[in-house]
Amino acid sequence: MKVQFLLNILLAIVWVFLTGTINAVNFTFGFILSFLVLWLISSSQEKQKYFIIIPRLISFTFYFLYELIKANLQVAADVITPKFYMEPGIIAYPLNAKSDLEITLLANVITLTPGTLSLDISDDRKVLYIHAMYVHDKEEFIDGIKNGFEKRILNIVR
Amino acid sequence: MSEHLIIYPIIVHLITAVLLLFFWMKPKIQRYISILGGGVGIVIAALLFQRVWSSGIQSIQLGNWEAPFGISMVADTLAVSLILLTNIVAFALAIYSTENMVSSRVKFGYYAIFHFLIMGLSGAFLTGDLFNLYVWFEVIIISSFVLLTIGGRKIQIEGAVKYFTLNMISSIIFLTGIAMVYGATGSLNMAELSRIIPEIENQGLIQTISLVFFIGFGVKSGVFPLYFWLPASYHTPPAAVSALFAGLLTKVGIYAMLRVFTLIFPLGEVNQIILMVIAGLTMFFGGIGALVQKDILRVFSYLIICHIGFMVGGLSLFTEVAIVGAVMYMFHDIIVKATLYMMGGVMFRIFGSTKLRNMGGLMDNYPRLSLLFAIPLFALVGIPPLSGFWPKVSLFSASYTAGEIAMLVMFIFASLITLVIIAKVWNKSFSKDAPKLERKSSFKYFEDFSFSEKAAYVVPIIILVGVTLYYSFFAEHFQLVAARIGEELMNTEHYYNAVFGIK
Amino acid sequence: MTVFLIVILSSFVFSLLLFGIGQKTFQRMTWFAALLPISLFIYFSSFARSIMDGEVFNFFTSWVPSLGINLDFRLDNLALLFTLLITGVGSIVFLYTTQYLKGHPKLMRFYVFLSIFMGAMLGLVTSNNIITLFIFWELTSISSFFLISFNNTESPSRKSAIIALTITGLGGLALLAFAVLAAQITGTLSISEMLQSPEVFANHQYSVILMVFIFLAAFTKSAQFPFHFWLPGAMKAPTPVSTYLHSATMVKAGIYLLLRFTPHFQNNSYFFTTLLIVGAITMLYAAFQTLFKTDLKGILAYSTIGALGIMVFLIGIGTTSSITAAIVFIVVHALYKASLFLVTGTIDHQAGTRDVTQLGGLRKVLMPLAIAGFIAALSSGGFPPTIGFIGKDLIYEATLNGGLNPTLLTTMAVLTNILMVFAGLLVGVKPFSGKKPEALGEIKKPHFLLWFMPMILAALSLLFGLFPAMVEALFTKNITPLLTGEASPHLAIWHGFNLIILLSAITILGGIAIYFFWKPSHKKESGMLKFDAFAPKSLALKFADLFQRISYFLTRTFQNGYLRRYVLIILVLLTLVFGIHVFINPRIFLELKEIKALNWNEIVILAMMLVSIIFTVFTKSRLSAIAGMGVLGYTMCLIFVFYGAPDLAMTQFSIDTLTVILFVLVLYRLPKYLKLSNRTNRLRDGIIATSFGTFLALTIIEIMNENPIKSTTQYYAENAYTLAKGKNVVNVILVDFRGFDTMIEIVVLSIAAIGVFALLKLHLKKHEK
Amino acid sequence: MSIEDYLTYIILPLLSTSTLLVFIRFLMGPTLPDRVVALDLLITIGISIIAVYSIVTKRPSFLDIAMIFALIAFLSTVAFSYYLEKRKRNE
Amino acid sequence: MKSLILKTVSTTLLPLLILFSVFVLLRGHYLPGGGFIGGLIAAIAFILHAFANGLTQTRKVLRMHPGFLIPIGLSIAILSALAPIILTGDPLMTGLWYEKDIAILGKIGSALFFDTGVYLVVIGVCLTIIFTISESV
Amino acid sequence: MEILLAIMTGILYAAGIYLILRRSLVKLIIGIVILGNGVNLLIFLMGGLVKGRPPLIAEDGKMLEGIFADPVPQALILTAIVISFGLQSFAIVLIKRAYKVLKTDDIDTMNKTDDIK
Amino acid sequence: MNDILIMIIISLGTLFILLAAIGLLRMPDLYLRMSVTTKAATLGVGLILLGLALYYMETSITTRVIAIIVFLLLTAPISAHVIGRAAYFVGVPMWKKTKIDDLKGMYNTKTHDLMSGFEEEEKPEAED
Ligand code: NA
Ligand code: NA
Repeated sequence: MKVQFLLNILLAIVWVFLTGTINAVNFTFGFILSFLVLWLISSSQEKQKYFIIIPRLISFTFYFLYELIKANLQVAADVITPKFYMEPGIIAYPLNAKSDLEITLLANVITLTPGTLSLDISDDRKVLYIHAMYVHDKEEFIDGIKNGFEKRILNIVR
Repeated sequence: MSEHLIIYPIIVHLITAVLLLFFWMKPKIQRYISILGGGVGIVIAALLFQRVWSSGIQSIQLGNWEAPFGISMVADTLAVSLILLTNIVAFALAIYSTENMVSSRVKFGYYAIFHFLIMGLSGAFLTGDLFNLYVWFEVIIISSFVLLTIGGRKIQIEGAVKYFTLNMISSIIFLTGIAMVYGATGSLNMAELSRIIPEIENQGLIQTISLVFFIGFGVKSGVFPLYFWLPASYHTPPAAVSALFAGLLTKVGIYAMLRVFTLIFPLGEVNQIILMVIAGLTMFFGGIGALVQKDILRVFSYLIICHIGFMVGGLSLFTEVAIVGAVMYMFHDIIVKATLYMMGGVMFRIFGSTKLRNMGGLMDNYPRLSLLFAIPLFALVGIPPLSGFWPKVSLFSASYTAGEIAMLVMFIFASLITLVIIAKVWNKSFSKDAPKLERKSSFKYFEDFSFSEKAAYVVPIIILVGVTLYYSFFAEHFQLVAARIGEELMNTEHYYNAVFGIK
Repeated sequence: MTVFLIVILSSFVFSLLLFGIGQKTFQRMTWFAALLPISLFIYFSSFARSIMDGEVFNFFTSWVPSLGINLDFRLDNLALLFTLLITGVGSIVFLYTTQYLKGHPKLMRFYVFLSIFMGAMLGLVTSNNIITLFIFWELTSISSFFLISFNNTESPSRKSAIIALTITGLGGLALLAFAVLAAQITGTLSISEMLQSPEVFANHQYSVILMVFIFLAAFTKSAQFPFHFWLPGAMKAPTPVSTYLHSATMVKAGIYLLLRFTPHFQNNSYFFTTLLIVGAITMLYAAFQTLFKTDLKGILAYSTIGALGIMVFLIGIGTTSSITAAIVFIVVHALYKASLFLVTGTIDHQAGTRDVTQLGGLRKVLMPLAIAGFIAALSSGGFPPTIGFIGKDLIYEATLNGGLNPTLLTTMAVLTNILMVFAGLLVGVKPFSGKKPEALGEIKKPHFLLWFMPMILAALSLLFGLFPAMVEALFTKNITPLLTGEASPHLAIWHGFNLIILLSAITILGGIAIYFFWKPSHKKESGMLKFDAFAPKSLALKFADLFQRISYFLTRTFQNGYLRRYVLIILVLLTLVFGIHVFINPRIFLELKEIKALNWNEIVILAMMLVSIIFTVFTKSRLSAIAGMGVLGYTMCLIFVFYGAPDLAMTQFSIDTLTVILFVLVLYRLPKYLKLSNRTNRLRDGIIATSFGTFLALTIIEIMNENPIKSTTQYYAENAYTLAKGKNVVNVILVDFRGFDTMIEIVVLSIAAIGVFALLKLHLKKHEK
Repeated sequence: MSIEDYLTYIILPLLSTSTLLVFIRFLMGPTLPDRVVALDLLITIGISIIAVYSIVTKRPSFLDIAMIFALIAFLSTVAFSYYLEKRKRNE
Repeated sequence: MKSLILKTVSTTLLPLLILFSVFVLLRGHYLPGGGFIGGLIAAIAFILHAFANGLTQTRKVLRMHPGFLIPIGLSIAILSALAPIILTGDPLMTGLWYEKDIAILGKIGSALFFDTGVYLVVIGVCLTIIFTISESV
Repeated sequence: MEILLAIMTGILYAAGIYLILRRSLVKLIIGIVILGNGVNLLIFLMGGLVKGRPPLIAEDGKMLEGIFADPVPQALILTAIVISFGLQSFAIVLIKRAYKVLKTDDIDTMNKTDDIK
Repeated sequence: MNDILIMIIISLGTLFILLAAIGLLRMPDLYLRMSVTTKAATLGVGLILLGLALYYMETSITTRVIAIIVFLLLTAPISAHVIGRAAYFVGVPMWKKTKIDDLKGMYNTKTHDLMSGFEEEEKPEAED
């Protein structure tokens, strides 16, 4: 119940931002609206308590942006220069993340950062298959992610 | 309240259809609702007809936006007459469908779409806006697609593919024409167009655009050489659907031609000749097509084409008398063609086949039914004084006035070939002995029907035959209506004044 | 007034009544049917006195006044002649049939058709409105169709009926064409009013057309060469039908029509010459044919055609005496021909054959019938003192005084008549004379009605011959002046010894000679069949066959089942429309400066659009084509964005996406995309598509030069907010100004959804199909 | 140079050029996934173009189109992938 | 499609998109948007959900056959079109407006109801079509 | 640009026509879709091209002022697009059904409807 | 000053987009192309939208910009994921210099089940 309520508030806020009119009436309207929407779709929802961790989220965002720009420049160089320095490959990355949300977040973040691309997750959720542009060493690559994104995401979610 | 009457023919069927959707899984209730809706439709159509007859062309501006800014709905005598006939046919078909349509079809929306289609027809007749006409056409097309395909067997799907493609193309052509008209005039209101178009300097362009419309409508009405979808598809669906199509769909194309070529683009000399040639060829090809067919429904399909030639021919002569003839023919054709296909449905139930060679002995085995069927058949031929005869008086006469003896000869040809064809049909299905065929085990024959089942098939036919007989023996009533229509169509200021509220 | 209308319509009501009585009940009261013609005969006879005094009766009820079509009947002397024949012979035939078809399972139906036919004939001859005349004319055709195919399970009957209907139907339409034109010329549909301006047709600019139509009508109905062939075929009908149709009614309708409108064509020599020639050919041809027939009814058929030829021939001579001769001959022919037909019928009924080579010596059993046949044969041959003799006298008088070439005309008449004598004897005498062949077997005595009915007719032939004044008073005295404006010659059996009597004698002797020396046989008949290939009937059937085959060919060529062909034809037509326009109306203004003003973005969009089109068209993978379509839609969106149509861009984009999804969901089931069409086809289609596109583009450019005042747009711009309270003008149009479009549009969508649902989910069980 | 001019004469052409490059990939393929990726990118660039155009014309409402593009675009990618997998499974 | 990532995201997106669709519907009278495009967005949300989670799952979320939205939407549209005839005697589809401004929605009028009808019909139609096709493989 | 777009319209029509004349049902439908695009572009052109000025009344305005894109064709196109979407989706499903029943998407094999028998 | 900032941000965004476009064209296989484009383009669009938000400086527009960006961040990787996965199924070839392929043989081609390689340890379940 609590989670649903929070989600409801959150959606109401989104509504307020969407419409761009910040006042009580609009919020109430947004609240009612999102309540209806949630009611409509609630049956299959697995509730998560993830929206309370906003600060971590923000810090993660900055980390992510940093990584994004950094790696983008790296790839840019490779794209623009005539010769390719790539050593691509698909790597099975053993997951620590367990829940749907954790895995999804991780996978998305990995994809969004340059040079890597989440291809699929095994059915038993143990392995994330990642296509990477620069695979000097498989172990090193796995460690990089383990200590970088995965750790931070788990920090936020758990 | 009364000025709203104009849109009620549309609203009735719309509401009926939506109501039917709510009773999706209840075929029995659907049947009652449909018949009820059909009955109310007739009453409203009759009231509207009475109103237009007594006080002239009616119009209403939807959304209360003065013309030409909103969409105008205009009920002139042509429109209301067609609506009345449409509703009568629809009512008969609603009854006919109770047995002709199996429950599973009804459960998949047959009745709702049926009423949407009737609504579409009414809308097309009433609208005074060119683009709105397009939209109505689309309602008609999509509903007919659905009616044509549901429960589709092999042949039905094949027919539907052709029907679909050619009708889609015709829609696109029509829309192209509308775009061009808008580009050249900046207006879509038909009444306003009737005033703008003559002012345009580049009349060559206007004539070309009008031909675009002609081709668009020509496909729908089934003129040569645009009719191919018709014989390819009309024999494929259940009889009730074919009857609806045969009676009304092609006539919408003719209606549109009549409207557009009198109100918006009065026929120029060149176009007149083009229409005449096409009318002649339509009669010819329809006639010879029907002559060689071996399936009764296909015979009727080609006869539809053949007889479209009469109406286009009437329009092409472009005198008031000729228009009257065309309109008279249209009235006759709506009723009779629908009856024929309903009859075809009964014959299919009797013989288990629609092939002529599998038929026979109707006259000996079903004398009363034969008498009933003889009336639409002979009316089709134009055996006087049955309905098909009356329009010919005007059409023949107009051919002389216009000095078009060739047109007259084509009318004679078409009449004669129809006579021969129907005589052939009569011989093969009514006169000759029935062939001994094995009874199909999973087929319910007419003779096995209960009384009420038989009635559901025959009563609607009786209703329409009644209308035919009324037309035949009280042709004066129809003639007066047609004469008024002719006058209204040829003098566009009636229409213009009604739309713009000028007294 | 109304009484007359009821009388005319009584036959139709009566037939319905019979239908209502039902077959079973009717079998027990067949006499009931005969009440109708008898009472009608009495009714019409009641007018005879007044009409003999020159009175004319008019009956008028308006029907479709806006077309000028009214129930307008007029009983004058000509009409009376026919009504009496119709009802008189009708009474006899009705009575005769009660025995002839006794116990026939479809007897009721027979009387239904026969009554309708009689009513139609009565209406035809009494109509004073030319359209009602046509109406009844058509009704005779259609009811005779049913009578001819009365033995509906026999294929030859049905075939003959169709041939008869086709020929007479053609004539009917010609009559309608004639009627409408005549009405236009004279400004009235009333036949009697038309007569107010006689000769009006003769000199009219459309006189040729008028003549073509009236000839077509009359010749087809009255079985003139080359339309005669439906008549022998019509012998497939039961004999009473043949009797009725071919002696007194159906075929006489054409003669009636010609007689009626003769005054209008007065002094038009083409009119009369045509009649003369056609009549002459017909009578000679038909009379000659009788030599080769072995079936009694076949002989009678050709002698009927011959007689009709004589009538047309007489009208064609166009003199007062020839018209009078024609009128008298109508009566003569009706009486003896009806009699002979009935005699034949009884023979057939009793002996079971009509083969003249098989018949003989029947007088022993059928004495009264033999007498009737004998008298009828005499009248047919023009022996005195029968009315036939007077008829033949008049004919010779007419030919001898006929305008063009009396000798030729008379020779032809004599030749024909000789053969008619022969034919009469063959039917009326031959079966009864000589020895009875063994093959015939036991012959029972016929029912009283079966010999008495022909006897009445035969007796009348004799009676009128003895008292020709009756015929004169009843008919010729008034009819001839009506048609020619001159008094009719006096009718008498003996005009003194003159050339005419000589010719009569020659005719009779010639006929008797042939009768004795020429024995009809099957061999001769089949010998004649060798020439059948050139007979009008064979030619017509060949033509019909050819027409059928051409029809089949054309239908299959155009409607060949190939959708692409259908599409192609439509598109070619449309291409022509634009193409011709572009060529005859070149108003194209290409402004190159506009092209220079393009910026890079626009060039990119256009290039992408162009290339994606090409890609979509030519890619070999179905999915790539759909992706290409996606790009195309995307470029459209960009155009909408750049040119101020955000709503459009949004909608187009979302719809495109949905379409792609739909395609994708459907397509993975389909087989590989094959390159199916051959090179020629591709080239042809390419040319058509390209020229279409080019012409269309040029036309569009032309339209763009029009700069219409868009009052509507201006109105929307000014009032969208103030009156409709919206700022997105496009949306305001959609939900308000033109909200009804949207209303219908969602209906279209709903129907489509239902359709999709039904199309995929509905699976009919076998018994539901 | 005003920002509008800068966007009009420098940025929009550059974006158009990018579009063109992506489009070339679309045409080259070689596989369907390549085309789908190109289509996806094409739409992403479209969003940028619309955003820039919205500044140029000073019509913020164009942003709504961008929003719709962003929302819907990936659905067709999903659909195409769905197709590829289904099709593979059918074979 | 069996994809955990897609499943997670689509589930999250569903309410967001529906919300967004309502937003687009309501503002249509003032800015680009309206019932049609709003309905499409909502439909797309469900379609996406169906792609990721399978049809059965989406049906559960929807709780009713999408086809029922069609007559409901049509009824709303028809009623709003008929309202002027019944209420004020004006012709069909005449706009009726509530005098005062309502918060968020701005002016409330029959047009908005009409657009809502359109919205529901579009959702119903799109989902009926797509679901039917996916079901009948 | 107007003239080029007019030519483009012609090309769209030509492409649509060419595709409709192929033997594959899928191509036929794609052709119809492209033709639909052509018509839309035509209607759009017929309103006259105006760059970057959508018919939206300014937030503080009461009416459209100055130059603006003609909203009428836009509304027409919107209606037309939606309608053709309905028809197209039906058509696409028809392909599916046709393939299921007829086992082919080759139009030329669907030639039985007009046999005389 | 503000204008300059906006111009810089937008230019950067444009450059990233151009980069993505070039990358898409140049990269030797599908996976690499996706790798390049997903991020570069997303970043590019994000920057341009940011510029737009700065240009208007209105709440309603900023919120919308944020919405779009969030949405792109959510969806772009999914697009890449689904299409990449599908491409692997279909057998879109990898660049010849690809070093390792851990995914090889892990997919069940019939059911599209994906193994992790660790299954044996738990419960070996036979597929039929
Ligand atoms: Na990279
Ligand atoms: Na809208």
